[in-house]
Amino acid sequence: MTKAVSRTDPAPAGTPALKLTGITKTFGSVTAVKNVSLEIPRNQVIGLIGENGAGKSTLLKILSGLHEPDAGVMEVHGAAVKFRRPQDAVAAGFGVVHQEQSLLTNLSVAENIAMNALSSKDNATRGGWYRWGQLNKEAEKILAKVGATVDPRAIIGDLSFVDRQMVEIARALRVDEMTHTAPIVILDEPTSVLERNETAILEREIAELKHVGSVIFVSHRLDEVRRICDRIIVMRSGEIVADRATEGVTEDELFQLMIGHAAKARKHEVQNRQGGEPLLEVSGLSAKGQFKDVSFAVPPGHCLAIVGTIGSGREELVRALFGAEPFDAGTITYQGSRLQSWSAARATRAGIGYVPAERKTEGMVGGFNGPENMAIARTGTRKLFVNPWRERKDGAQWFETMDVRPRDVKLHLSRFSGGNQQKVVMAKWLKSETLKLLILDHPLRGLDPGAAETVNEKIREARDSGTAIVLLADTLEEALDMGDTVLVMRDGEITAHFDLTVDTPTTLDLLEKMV
Amino acid sequence: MANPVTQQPPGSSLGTPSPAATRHRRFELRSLGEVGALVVLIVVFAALNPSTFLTIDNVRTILDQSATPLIVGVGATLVILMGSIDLSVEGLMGAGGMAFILATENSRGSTDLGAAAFVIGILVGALLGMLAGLIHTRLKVPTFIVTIGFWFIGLGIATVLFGTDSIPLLPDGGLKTWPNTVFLGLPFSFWLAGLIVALGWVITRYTKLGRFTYAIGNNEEVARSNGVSVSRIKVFVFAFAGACSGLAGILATLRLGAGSPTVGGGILFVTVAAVVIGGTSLSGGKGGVLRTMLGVMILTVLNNGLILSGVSSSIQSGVSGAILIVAIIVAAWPLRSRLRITK
Amino acid sequence: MSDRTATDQSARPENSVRSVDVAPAPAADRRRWRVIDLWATVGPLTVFVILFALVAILRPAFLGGGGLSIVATQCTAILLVALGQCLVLNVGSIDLSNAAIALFSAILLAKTIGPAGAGGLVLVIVLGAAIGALNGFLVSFFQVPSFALTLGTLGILQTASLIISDKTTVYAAKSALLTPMFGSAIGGLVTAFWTAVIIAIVLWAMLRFTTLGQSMTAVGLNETGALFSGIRTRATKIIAFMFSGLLASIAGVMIIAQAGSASSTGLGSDLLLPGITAAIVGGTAITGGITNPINVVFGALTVTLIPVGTAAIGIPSEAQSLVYGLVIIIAVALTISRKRVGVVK
Amino acid sequence: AGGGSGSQEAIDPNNLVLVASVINTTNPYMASMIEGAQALGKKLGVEVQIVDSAGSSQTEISKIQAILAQGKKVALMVNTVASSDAPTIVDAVKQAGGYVVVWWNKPDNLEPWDVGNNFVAFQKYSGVESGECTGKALAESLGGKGNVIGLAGVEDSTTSQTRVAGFKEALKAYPDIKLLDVQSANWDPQQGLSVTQSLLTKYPDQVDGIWAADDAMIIGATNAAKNAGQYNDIKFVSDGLYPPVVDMMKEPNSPVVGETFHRGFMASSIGLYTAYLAATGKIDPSTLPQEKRDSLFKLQCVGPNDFEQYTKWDNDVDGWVSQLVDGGDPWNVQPTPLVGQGPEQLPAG
Ligand SMILES: Nc1ncnc2c1ncn2[C@@H]1O[C@H](COP(=O)(O)OP(=O)(O)OP(=O)(O)O)[C@@H](O)[C@H]1O
Ligand SMILES: Nc1ncnc2c1ncn2[C@@H]1O[C@H](COP(=O)(O)OP(=O)(O)OP(=O)(O)O)[C@@H](O)[C@H]1O
Ligand SMILES: [Mg+2]
Ligand SMILES: [Mg+2]
Repeated sequence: MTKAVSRTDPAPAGTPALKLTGITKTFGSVTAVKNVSLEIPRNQVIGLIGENGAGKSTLLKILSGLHEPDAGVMEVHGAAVKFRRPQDAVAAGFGVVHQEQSLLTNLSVAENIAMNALSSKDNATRGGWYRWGQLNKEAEKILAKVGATVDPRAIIGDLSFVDRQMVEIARALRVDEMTHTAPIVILDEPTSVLERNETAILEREIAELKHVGSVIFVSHRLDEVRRICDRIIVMRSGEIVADRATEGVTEDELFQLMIGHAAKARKHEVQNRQGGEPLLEVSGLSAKGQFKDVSFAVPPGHCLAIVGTIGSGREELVRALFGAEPFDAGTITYQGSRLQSWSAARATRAGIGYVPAERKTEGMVGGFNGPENMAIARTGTRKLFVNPWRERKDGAQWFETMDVRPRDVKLHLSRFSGGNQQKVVMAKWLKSETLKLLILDHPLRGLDPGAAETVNEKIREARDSGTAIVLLADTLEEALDMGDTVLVMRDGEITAHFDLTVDTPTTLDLLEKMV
Repeated sequence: MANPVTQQPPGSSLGTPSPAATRHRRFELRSLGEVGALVVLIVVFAALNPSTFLTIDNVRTILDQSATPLIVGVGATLVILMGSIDLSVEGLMGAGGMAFILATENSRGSTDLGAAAFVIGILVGALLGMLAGLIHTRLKVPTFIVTIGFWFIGLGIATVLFGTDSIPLLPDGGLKTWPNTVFLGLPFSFWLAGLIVALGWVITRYTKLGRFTYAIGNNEEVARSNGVSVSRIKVFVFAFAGACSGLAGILATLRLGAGSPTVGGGILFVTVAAVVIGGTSLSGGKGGVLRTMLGVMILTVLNNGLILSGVSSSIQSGVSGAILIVAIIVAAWPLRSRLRITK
Repeated sequence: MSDRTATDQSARPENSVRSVDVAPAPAADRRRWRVIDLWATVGPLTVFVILFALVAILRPAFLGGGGLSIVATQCTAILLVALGQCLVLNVGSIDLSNAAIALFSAILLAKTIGPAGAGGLVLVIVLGAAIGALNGFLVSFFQVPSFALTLGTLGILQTASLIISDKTTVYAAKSALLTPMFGSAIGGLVTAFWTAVIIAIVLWAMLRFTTLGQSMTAVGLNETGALFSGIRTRATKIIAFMFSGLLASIAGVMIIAQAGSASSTGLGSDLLLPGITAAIVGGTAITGGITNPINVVFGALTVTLIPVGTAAIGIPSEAQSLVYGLVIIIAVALTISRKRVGVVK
Repeated sequence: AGGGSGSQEAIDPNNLVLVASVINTTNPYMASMIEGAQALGKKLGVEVQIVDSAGSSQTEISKIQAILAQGKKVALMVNTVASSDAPTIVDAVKQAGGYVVVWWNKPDNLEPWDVGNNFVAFQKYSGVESGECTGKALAESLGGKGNVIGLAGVEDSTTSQTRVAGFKEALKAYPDIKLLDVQSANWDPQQGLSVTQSLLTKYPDQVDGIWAADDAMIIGATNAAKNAGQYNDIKFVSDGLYPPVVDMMKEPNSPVVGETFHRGFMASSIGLYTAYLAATGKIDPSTLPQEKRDSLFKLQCVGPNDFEQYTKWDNDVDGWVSQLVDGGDPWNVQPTPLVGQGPEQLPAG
């Protein structure tokens, strides 16, 4: 509160921190945000939810000066504003964490934190001169606030993904140092890449912020939203379809509002397929500084879920399985034969599919349209020729099955919203009859519950039709929900192995093995 | 792509940082590989030509010969740091050099504006560079092509200025002797180059312009979403590079004592090779002017050494080429990783 | 699954979905995109036609005097080099050495075609492909930037050419194998040119209808993405470079067919920049992933036409390089693919 | 030889265009060639077009073809970028029914009389003679004793090669003259500067004389010597007697001790005029003696005492050209009459 008092602010009490009227934004054939009006009072945390492609990110990009709206009026603390450049938004007191990380990996933490503030009145880089000492000091202060233990001199490229996310957040919170108005902090799916313990820190920080300004918080994890937010706004098809106080809305209601139908109760049936000749057998697998002495077996039609905090080495492990990263000891046996000189290409031809967590950079070719993206993953026999017309037909089919929106097979994949991109990435593997093993690294990251349901549906179908699954789940619940077996990893080693047909661990059991 | 995406080295996409990333932060002169290469060359040539290579005179010769590529190299480095490329240097040197000599006292007696002539030469370069930058940013034409275009435009301007009269010559003494006049043991030409390198270093290390240059090279869209006015920076940098070329043109003209549109002949190969050998990445965002200085030194020493060792001039391009290849392979070896992308 | 879609639609009326997602685009906007698409395909042709018409109007005799056939003859070598370049650019790399390969091949062929005849031809082409493949191998396995690596190869090949030519002009024995190339013409344009055009069409089909071609484009658009889709990215790049070397050596053959001799400063000693420029004027994106070999044909024709045109019109020789520079920039500004907005480097 | 083959009806001058094709427009030698062509055009009252090859055979050939395509009949003088261009160009001109005189480079086995009347003649100054005369001058000025270095032109340039050969031949007569090094400076003043700079440090205080295949390079060399403060301790010789070199020679006891005199404007106007005569039917190439179709012209050895007398030509190009035209005989004009028949032979050994 103390901070709040110290602020001099022109607007009479009661004027909303932010007031939008009739905001509209169209991209080519898509109206991403349609005539949105809303008021956000001071000192409130707003939850913004909606299915993939609902227009959340676009709306937030308008608020942060990345897009100019086609129509509509923005008022900040009672004064009408127009943002032409991100700096304008910063100057007006907006701090943003974008859905995709927007850090410059070759610059230092401190520089990145200072970055989009450079144009505003700010000492460390006044007159275009860098005063490094001061720059680093300021960064230190801010990082401390978020409880991040990152060296401000460190180069972003050297940091772990979580640390980077923390820097992003720290940078967003920076506005309340800089501007003299109450800040409005925008967080677009900041938690989708965080594990529990990191999320906790963020929640505390948001609570802090509430005292000085307002927060807009986007997430697909409804429990989280209800925990953190005072008020929840639901978007659908670019419009606001609901605006509720958190008290007295249940997750199911929210789900209903977002997707337009009730969530199907998912009964969790675990089959025991432990019999059967294992499809994949890993023994004593080790890679220096990443994971060591990992052993397990996956029979066909079986789902193995691996949980662990970031840095537990599970990502590296599955990448090694796919031949994308090297391992220096141990053996992988696939379909009874031991793998030599393994590579992603060989793996693919042998019927292994991999859905990376880094969707935009690794999972897809943004410059290709949906069908082309599906076509380039060629499991099984090697073809010599492609038939574009055929590709497009099959593609359209899968757009239907996966409910990809928009159903535009010509549109570059980069133009779709994250959730819909993910559906295409899944389809590219699921389409193949010869798929034997599917490795999923955070397959639901950034997906709305509806889309998540579709994807999980598909994963189950694949599993039931005999495809083995290795799953790195987003949440422990998900792991327990999907897995037949759950492995827990910590610091590159397996710390627990639960066969869900016999034992029924709680998320807490898993958690304690993780940290 | 619609939304800014952080292109992280895929190796480090999650969790542990990739070795690549950690290596890249090694700053400027701490690039021992290049220093080593230079030392080796010096030792080898000193051994081959004990009586001539390490003499004061030859050292001065090497420094004097390195001056022009150094000056051009500073501009080129900034451009390449943005992930762009500048192929116009030879043309701009020609234009700047001709403009200079025609504006100063010369055998054609065109005019004599004294010191203003220097300003004119540099301005011509800067102006052409700025135009290139504007065309690139406004019309979205790749720098590769824009600068090829300005190579010919610069050459064209120089040729038109040159006309069909006799060669413009500088009078003996005075200006002409300046580059080789020794000051504190080193030729002025090198002091000038050193000054420009220092300027370049300060810019890249301590100014918004410089830091934003790195930002743009790392990821233009992210830079933009971070509030970097990409187009403005680009135009500035190209203008600066143009000015460097102009100045280099002047220096080359002074050393030659005569005006010639092709005064920059062959400089492009040297500078680009030098920037790369120095370890500045052509994809942008990594490297720096001090590295380029190393690269220039390696190539100049190599060239001078080969001549002293009596190597036929016809195989010198071959040797430089081989060295270039070895240099980049050695530099890339420790960074090897299946997931590392190089264009 | 089917029932899921069912509930979906029952819950959310058809139009509400469509209205966001696949809403019929505003007519104007649709037209805009169609225009951009159209231009991407006919731009290079149009630009060439306009420039050619310009020259013909200012100097009508140019048409009568077979201006087009001159341009076609002179652009053959450039076109072949440019086709190789556009493949390499398409995988996101660049090959600065292919022009040098062309000249090297020419000199080698001049020396060998007398004694070895067709054997010499084969040798030269195989060697060219091999050098290209070596470039590709070094680029993809040592992970060095192609720009720098091929700059090095360029230097080495220049020296190699000087040495095997013994620093003089090498004259090729007359060979029945080559004379038809420039000796005969179809529709007024030399056979050599048509040969190159056919190669262009084949390459176009390769990119569009083979998995190899699709993989190349994927690599050019996003190499990591391609890798994780199981594409053999390294092999793909090597093949692209190999093509570049192969086409370059064919260009070398054409040089001998045209001039009957070669020297390291003679015909073909300056194909590099014209080659790259032709590829880009032909709509190839220097950032990779976008190219159309058939349009590169018009790119090459344009690049050749400019100096010829300036001479034909009679622009003073001092001003010609100035004009060349300007026109090249304008041509590219007109033909560059505006399809994928975003970063231009 | 298939002499009379070419079509031999006279072309009306109004339907004729004189074309001079040069390697570039910036090299003083080339600039002078352009000057001569224009002077001739003025004198004859015929349109002149200049082709700038910009150092590229590709550009050279296509531009020439473009001009042939303009419709008018062409009388062409071409200083080929590389000798290998000659056959292609000659063919093109023959096809178009024009007339061509090639200067400086052609394959030895490509002879005008084999081609026919359209290939009127090949003309050049003897490179060997040039090298011998400047080599001798250098050796003499050093009293037959000392160390010298040489700067060659483009590596695969026959002109450069013949001049170097002549230079070495001349030195044979002076056993005490040591040729330390010959490096290529590509006809380029800039490279002339840096190569000399390096050689002077390679042989500290040992170089007594510098020979260059062309004045463009000696301009660089002299400046390198000045920068190294050795200008007055070294003797210089070179080919071309460019105006800047004349100025150097004007200096009291100038270190520039030997030159050859031949002029671009003389070469180009002689060449063009020859082609013009054939085109307008004033001469019938097939009836000319072979030495008039593959010709070596006289170049003058120039020393410190007599160079002044050659400068007069530069101040009066038009005068010289009208003297050429009035004389009506391109093979007999002072100071460069016809002296021999090509192809030029390299000295044995
Ligand atoms: N730059 C763009 N060009 C074209 N269409 C776009 C662009 N950005 C977003 N869209 C479209 O606008 C709609 C809204 O996208 P947006 O990213 O705002 O959705 P979202 O609510 O953030 O989805 P998610 O939950 O997956 O992040 C989508 O249909 C998307 O395809
Ligand atoms: N690139 C050039 N720049 C300036 N002058 C040149 C150039 N090339 C030749 N010259 C001048 O033209 C004359 C002869 O031309 P040149 O020596 O280039 O033909 P060439 O190289 O012998 O042909 P080839 O390569 O077939 O042997 C010489 O006097 C030389 O000074
Ligand atoms: Mg979003
Ligand atoms: Mg999204």
